[in-house]
Amino acid sequence: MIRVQEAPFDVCAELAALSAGRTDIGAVASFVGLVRDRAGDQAIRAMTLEHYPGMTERKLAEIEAEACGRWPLQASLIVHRYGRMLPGEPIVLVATAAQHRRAALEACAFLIDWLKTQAPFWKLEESGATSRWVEARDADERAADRWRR
Amino acid sequence: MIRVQEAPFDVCAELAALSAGRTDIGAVASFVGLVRDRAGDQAIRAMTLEHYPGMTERKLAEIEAEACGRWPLQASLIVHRYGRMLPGEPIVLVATAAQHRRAALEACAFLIDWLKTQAPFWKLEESGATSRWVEARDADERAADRWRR
Amino acid sequence: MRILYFAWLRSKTGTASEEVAPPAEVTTVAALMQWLAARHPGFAEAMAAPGVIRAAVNQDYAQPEDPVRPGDEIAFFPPVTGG
Amino acid sequence: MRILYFAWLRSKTGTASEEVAPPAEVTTVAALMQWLAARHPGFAEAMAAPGVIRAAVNQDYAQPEDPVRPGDEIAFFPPVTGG
Repeated sequence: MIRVQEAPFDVCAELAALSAGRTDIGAVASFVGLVRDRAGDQAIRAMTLEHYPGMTERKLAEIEAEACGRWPLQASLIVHRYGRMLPGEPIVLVATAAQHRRAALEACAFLIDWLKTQAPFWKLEESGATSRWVEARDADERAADRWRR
Repeated sequence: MIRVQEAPFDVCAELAALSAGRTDIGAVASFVGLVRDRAGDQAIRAMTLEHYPGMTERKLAEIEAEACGRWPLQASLIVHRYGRMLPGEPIVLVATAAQHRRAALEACAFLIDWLKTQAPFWKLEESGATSRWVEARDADERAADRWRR
Repeated sequence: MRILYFAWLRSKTGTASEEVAPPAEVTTVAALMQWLAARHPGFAEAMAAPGVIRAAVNQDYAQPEDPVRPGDEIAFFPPVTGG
Repeated sequence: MRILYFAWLRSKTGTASEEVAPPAEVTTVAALMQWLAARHPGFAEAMAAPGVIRAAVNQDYAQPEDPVRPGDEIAFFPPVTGG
């Protein structure tokens, strides 16, 4: 399942729903990305995520389908926020459930690595009185390269 | 932090506590291992985890310290249960927090892979009227080998 | 053709979206970018740094040689930074 | 010396723990295992399959050649299956 929303989400509730009432799941892996109060030597006051409505949902659905094709997942979830967020708030949650841990762990890492370079989001950081668009990191490209076929 | 306990634990509460009140964390990765209702073609009624009190705590603390030495973690947690559990109940939770996702994801996978071959726990599966000690899996040894230095 | 601009590219063009009708010989993403550069000096400036502008045609990533047609939704944006 | 047995090895020996005082020449894990095998036919049986019994001396994993001393806590168990 994928969801793109402006409202904050509750990591607890999302994870609980993933495996609620099921006894066939052996492993749940999850990743949460949060707004940090610093970027390098800059104090960050807030972060605004812009996205491309329509294409975002499409890409996230593709990314999730790709993970389900590569690993035997019993459930998966991507929740990504857009809009303005404060330090400490979750931006994105990805979670995977499988019978065994390898599939859950690898698919979880894949989802967030792939999403980082494929989903059309752009971060604007507010630092003091100025705002700055975050630059893409080479490290993100390299992380995604690990999963290319 | 590590904890070994017989009582069930609340994944939500544990994860929330890991990053509560902090705004310096950028990434939280977690893994939960649960009791499955099947093993191969056997229906599983319950699972009992035996452990070696004293050595268990010692090994988990060593494993956590090893992860903190390898990755720049801001927080980490291992909670492992012993005693009798039913399908659907969590057995183990590992969670890691870091500024960036690579450290959190890798350390989380390391913790569970390493724990599987290093922490003195033994699983007894109840299936129908019989109980059976679970055999160690080669796949677990291979997963741990990835992290050997 | 509907053109969308995202993130700092939007400030370069001064608009988030526009309806355009380029001449018939504009049949690829690359040709469209050249044509848009003539309309928006800021877009031309951004194009000067190679590989900085990414494109999507009808919400799928597109390469310079990919075709564009009347009625398409074409988006331009910097490398993505979500997650 | 305090000896502990875990998981199915406990059913083989019929006890979870015992205090033993082996002769002075029993100075290694391997020698102790041989000595215990003579006391517990089930332990001897488990030893027949190589690599099945793991040992810990004072709560640290130990190899057959590692020393054992009076007062040590020595545990024997099958490969671990937690997590």
